[in-house]
Amino acid sequence: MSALLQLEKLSVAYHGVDAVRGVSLSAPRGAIVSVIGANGAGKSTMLNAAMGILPARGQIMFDGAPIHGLSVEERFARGIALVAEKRELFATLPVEDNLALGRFRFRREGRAAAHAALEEVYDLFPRLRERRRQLAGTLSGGERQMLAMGRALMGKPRLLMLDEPSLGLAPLIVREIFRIVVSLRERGVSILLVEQNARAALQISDYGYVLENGRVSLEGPSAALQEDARVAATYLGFGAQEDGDEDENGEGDDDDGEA
Amino acid sequence: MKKAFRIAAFTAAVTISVSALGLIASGSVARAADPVRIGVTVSSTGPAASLGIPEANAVALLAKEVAGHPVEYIVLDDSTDTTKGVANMRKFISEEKVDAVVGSSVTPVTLAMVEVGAENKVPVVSLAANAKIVEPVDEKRKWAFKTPQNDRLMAKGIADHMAANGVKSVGFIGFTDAYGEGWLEEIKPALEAKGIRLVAVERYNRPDTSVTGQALKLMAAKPDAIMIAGAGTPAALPARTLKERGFKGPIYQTHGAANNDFLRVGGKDVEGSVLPAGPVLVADQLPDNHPSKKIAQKFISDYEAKYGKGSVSTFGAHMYDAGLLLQAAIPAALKVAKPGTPEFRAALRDAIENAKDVVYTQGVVNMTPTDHVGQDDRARVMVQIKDGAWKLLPASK
Amino acid sequence: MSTPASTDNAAGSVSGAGVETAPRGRGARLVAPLAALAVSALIPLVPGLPQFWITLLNYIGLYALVAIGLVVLTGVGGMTSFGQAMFVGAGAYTTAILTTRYGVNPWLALPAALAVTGVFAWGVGAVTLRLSGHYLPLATIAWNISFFYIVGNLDLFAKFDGISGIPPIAIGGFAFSDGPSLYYLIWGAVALAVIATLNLLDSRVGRAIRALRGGVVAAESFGVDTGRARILAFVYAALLAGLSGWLYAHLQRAVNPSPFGLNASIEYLLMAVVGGAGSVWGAILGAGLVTIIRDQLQDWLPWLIGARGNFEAIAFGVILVLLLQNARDGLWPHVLRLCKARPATRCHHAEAGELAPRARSAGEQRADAPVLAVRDLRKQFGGLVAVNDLSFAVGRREIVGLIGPNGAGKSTTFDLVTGVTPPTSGDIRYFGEEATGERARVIARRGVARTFQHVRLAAGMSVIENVALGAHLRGHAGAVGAVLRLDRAEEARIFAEAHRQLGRVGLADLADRPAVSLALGQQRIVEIARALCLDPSMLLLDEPAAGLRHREKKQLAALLRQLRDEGLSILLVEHDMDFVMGLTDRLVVMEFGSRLAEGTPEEIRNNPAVLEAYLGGVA
Amino acid sequence: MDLSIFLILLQDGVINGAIYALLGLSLVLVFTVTRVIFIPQGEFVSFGALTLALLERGQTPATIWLLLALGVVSAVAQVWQGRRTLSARRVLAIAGTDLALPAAVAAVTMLLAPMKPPVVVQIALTLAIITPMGPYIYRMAFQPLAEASTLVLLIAAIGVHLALTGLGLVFFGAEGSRTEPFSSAMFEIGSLLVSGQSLWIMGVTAALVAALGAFFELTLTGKALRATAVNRLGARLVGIAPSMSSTIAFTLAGFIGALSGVLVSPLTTIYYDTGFLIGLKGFVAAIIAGLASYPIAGAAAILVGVVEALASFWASSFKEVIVFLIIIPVLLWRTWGAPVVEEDDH
Repeated sequence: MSALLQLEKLSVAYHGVDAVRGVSLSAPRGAIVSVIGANGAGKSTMLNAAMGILPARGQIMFDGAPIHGLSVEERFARGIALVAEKRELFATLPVEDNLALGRFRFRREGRAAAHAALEEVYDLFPRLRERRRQLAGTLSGGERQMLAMGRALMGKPRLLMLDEPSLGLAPLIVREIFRIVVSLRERGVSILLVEQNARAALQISDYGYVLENGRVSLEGPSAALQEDARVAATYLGFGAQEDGDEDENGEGDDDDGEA
Repeated sequence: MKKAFRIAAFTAAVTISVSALGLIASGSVARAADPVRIGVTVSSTGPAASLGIPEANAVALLAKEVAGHPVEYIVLDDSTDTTKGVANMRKFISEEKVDAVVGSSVTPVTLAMVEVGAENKVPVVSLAANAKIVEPVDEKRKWAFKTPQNDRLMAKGIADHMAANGVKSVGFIGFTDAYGEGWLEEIKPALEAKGIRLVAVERYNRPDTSVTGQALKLMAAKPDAIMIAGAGTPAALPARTLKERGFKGPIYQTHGAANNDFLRVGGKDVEGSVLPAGPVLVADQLPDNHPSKKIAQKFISDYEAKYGKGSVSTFGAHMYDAGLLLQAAIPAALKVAKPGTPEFRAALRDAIENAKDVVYTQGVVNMTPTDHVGQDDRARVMVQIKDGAWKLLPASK
Repeated sequence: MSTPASTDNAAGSVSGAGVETAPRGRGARLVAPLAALAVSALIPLVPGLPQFWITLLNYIGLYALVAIGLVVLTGVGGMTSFGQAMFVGAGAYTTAILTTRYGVNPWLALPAALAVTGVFAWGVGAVTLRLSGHYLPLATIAWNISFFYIVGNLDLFAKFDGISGIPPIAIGGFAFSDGPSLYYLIWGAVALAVIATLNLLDSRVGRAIRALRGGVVAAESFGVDTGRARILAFVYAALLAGLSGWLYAHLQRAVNPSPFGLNASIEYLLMAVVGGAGSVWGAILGAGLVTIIRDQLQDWLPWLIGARGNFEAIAFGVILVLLLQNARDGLWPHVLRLCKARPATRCHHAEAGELAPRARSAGEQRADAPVLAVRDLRKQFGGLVAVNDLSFAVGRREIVGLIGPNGAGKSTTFDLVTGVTPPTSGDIRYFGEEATGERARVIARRGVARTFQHVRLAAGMSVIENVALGAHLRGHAGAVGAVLRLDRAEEARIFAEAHRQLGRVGLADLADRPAVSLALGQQRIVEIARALCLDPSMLLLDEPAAGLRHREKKQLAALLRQLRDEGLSILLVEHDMDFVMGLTDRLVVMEFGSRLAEGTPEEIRNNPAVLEAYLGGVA
Repeated sequence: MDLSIFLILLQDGVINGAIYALLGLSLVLVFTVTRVIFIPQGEFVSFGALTLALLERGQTPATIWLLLALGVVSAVAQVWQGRRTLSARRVLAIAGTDLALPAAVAAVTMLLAPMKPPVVVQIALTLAIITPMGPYIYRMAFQPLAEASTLVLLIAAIGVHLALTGLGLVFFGAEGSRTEPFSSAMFEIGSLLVSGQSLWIMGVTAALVAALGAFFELTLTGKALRATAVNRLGARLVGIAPSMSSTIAFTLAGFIGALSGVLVSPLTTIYYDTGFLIGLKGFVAAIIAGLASYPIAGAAAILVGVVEALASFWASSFKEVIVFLIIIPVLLWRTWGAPVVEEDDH
């Protein structure tokens, strides 16, 4: 497996402090890589830098080529998509328009192709088909996450970066979403998953990184990380509770969503 | 840091070099052979730009040498803004050491400049029309003169023409500014003197796109005639609207409207309008014995040679007249003192005040200690627009 | 953590560099202004300086006065005004009318000019300042245009011709009529304005104004009447404009509407922004730069282009755009960086006396009623019932946790009990006293302090200044006292208190750092310190543990327990089960806006309904 | 005031309001997509009207030189900004839109202008000259400031306004111009006299509004613009470059401005600086609409026009005072009507 996305010694200053300090990370083709860590560890900042939303120092390689100087849109055109923590939907547009805009860069390909792509996403997220005429702003949290993922998929990305997809969602929906993430890997989309919900993330991923205070404190195959005592103590809660209780570690009622 | 430095350095460099240039320039301007220095501030930009631009243009036609002495003109723009006008005034006095100032184009700016002129004992020759600039001649206005005809003189022309043509009631529409205001003040007594009633007064703004409301209101008062007090092309809008709304009576304009652009924009809507104007407007039609005919024709041909056919306007003529006035006064002052001295400025002021029979492009001037305009009926002709051109009307009694 | 891009936008303000205030310590505080004063006093004496440059400097001084006002209003208070020329006009016309028609001495006309301007600004502000966002700038445009035409059309103001013959300002027989004497008069006024403004910004009232940028809700939650703070900033800016107008009238000796129109207002704003609206020095720089560039362009453009006139505006517009592109926070921050100037640090007077405790209400002193009692609380947004007849109580010395799946209505409940939004129905009581529908700042007065889910610290302020805002209700100094610097003893006590609270939460070392430079977790702790500065009886914490590391969570829990043992009651909304289970005395579990369960952590852990809510049943 | 006068005033107000509406829509569009309060919108009106007037007189308008100059500067600015990632194709594209296009427009204008072509051609030339100035100005002045605060963008807009007004004076002089009406027909409807020109204005305005509506509702590009307006970051995340959306928005602004100028110039004399006040009234309408809603902006613009017409009848001296002060209660109502929310920084 060669690396699709490769971060070398990435540092990102945010509000005058280094939120990410010298992170090196690689996301191989056809794999799910998860990055776990507490809120504030720098996970989102790292993703935003990889997408070009935040300026960064260090090297960012995609598919063997440096993409450091590229804008967000240009990176998207190369095949990187980010589903942001706040979803960043077009709240006042209907679901279907949100999806259609995900294909903006293929707008010259004609109606038939657009329709086929749309159907593909609807098959993946049947809930979105039901809500196709509804305004994105009126969707529930889970539906928003689905729409954000579906919109990103419309652009046919090679690498899908997910920022806290479980954030603010009920456990059942989280399971559903994670199931779809796994199915995407089967379709050949590589995944970089950032999660606070460490257990769920490590369960579906191939490889994991633990981010602490802007640095990688631990990395390894997900199975090994799950066994690691430090990870278990810090991020997976301490045993006695029912599975999923602390899945709610996510924060935010997502009340100010796409304002 | 590097960027910060670059920006700061850039700004500092710009500011310092610009300032340094200013310093050097102000210090090193050659003051050859005691030239007489005249500061000119006109409103080349801002609301009165249509006045200021031809005035600034006319400066190039003024005498460069009077009685063997070079005369220098320093022209600044005051943007039709009082603050700038006064700042220019102070710049003339402190930096350029001028002997007299010509300007500005509009009354409010001039009024403020006159204060500074009096304070520093520098004569000011205004190109604005309002009589307030020079009346009454007191300690302050001692230093103020002006070349445009008093609105009163022009208003009287209108009132006379109205009376002669049986107009009994008049509606007035003017600019919402000093020009409209000044005219209203002058036309009221002029009409009263002739027993004509002013039945409606309306206002509009120079950049207004519609005066329908005002026109309807005027017509509702059923006046025999309507007069429009606006300067330049904006004066055409009410005429057009009135025509459009079916007003059939005579329409009077003011001399502010008297330029070719007004004819171009007004087109057939201003056909038949009557207005008072300076003789320069119809120089070629003047009877040969009119004192201003020759000089006016010279001004027109010089101006058009420089700025193109049809570009001339009466505003430029006011500047030209200011030049003629100074030209007449400077020799007397030169006998008293050297230019650039307070004595010269005082002498120049006295000389202007004593100017006699100076022939303007617009009439003949005889200044007195109580009259700093010095014009008589010869400074005004009545003109009618016929076939898209100015037509001189025979003098009424 | 919020999305970086959006936060970036929010922080991308005009005052990127933050507001400087006078450094503390009497000696240091006066050095910069005094040095500036000394240098500027010598300027007219420079040999060979063209007299016109003094005239120019006089105009710069007049403009700087107005621009300094805009620093308070726009750069610090975040309110954009296109109406400053109108207030200059108010000052100028007042003095013009009084001195020319009634023969009043200019010095006597000064208080009148300021009073008229102040009252006028207060009236305009009272009507207009409630406007949010872009409405305010437009409203000021509307006022300014109207002012221009009203003045131009009324006989009182001598219409468009204006009033001339205004006497010069004089002391005894000496008239300030020539350039150099006016220079001292004008720049003396500028110096006073600078000192007054620095004093104002570095005070209790100033913090309230500066906190406006951090968000109205946060400021209100600590008892700041943000409406009053806005009006105050507006009136203060107008007064400086009025002062400038008074000087203008007597410098110019004539007034008419043209210098007080919209264009002039635009120019004032432009000066403040070009120089750097975040700083008084930037305002002076901006006024100087704009005036000099304008003047010099007029001299040099005809010479450069070879054609006369009309090109100044073009060149000026282009230069303005280029300046902004290269220095969007204005030039002053760049000048500062060039000088390697560091923000002044405050010396903290440990020996300053104790800040008096907040006066407690009768209810707070009684021991019988619960600290917070919520009964049948309901909130509907349109058809959506966010909180559905919720009842619960928090007792004395008790830590209660409010938990529930996302969307259960916890945050809405929090907003209701903190007065951010009014409930649709139901009843909220603090210490047995009715508080339903009361606004945040009233609830703060009752001894209730809070933190925010999305941290709300004022961007331009240091950590300790943010914390000091918490003590707003424990101070009394007003704007006048602040300007005259009569508030020093109280300020010292406030800062000593802020420092103590920072020490309590373990962040004393970071006191002088800009608040936004801290890690998000630390910012949450700063919020707790700020809340403690209120001297509260009750603490409401919205997800305090989010973003904290394991060890920090433990420390926070210990601190909260200690606070409880000292007599505080605490209600917290939290997602971190671990944290909540180990800390709280009692838990209230919400689902679909209703109370699902209530009990000790142990009871909740074993409650089947709770397990169901967390694990399934949610579609 | 009797009914017939009222009707005349109403008609007058609605016609002026239609122009304000166009400008108001354009301002809302530019603001929502780019966060720029586009003060220079009015200058496009003046430039459009005066360019047409010059063409009508058979003169070559100086605005073509401005167009060429803006194109060159815009091309240089773009090459400079993208100097790190520039491809040959990109350079060609820039050369095409910023150099070849204005050069072609200028050449055609110079060729046709002295021949006094039919009005339709004159109008087409005018639109072709003025419209591209919108995107050029965006790229020069605003693109480098894309992430700046609204206030900084506003001040930059004022800078552009000052520069353009100055250029207007240089190009057109201080005196105004009026063009021939498209139609000199008059229709009598009851006691009301309706001019053909006013029908033109209403018709074109309605058509333009409908076209804009279709563009935003039916085309993907239009939706991309709306998407940028509601969520800039979201739009970037799906590959909609803000520079593209902004370019379109500014192109529309240029077009709408020029078209408004063409429409209004037969009705009244237009000066180099008339645009500012017309634009400001469009701005009033846009603000009443919260800089967000197109239908409200349109309605508010008509309201402004009608109030202005009535005020000019009742109290012409205080017309501007009335027009501008009437918005304060409207703004208050809007503020009070909206829930108190945490204000954004800008």
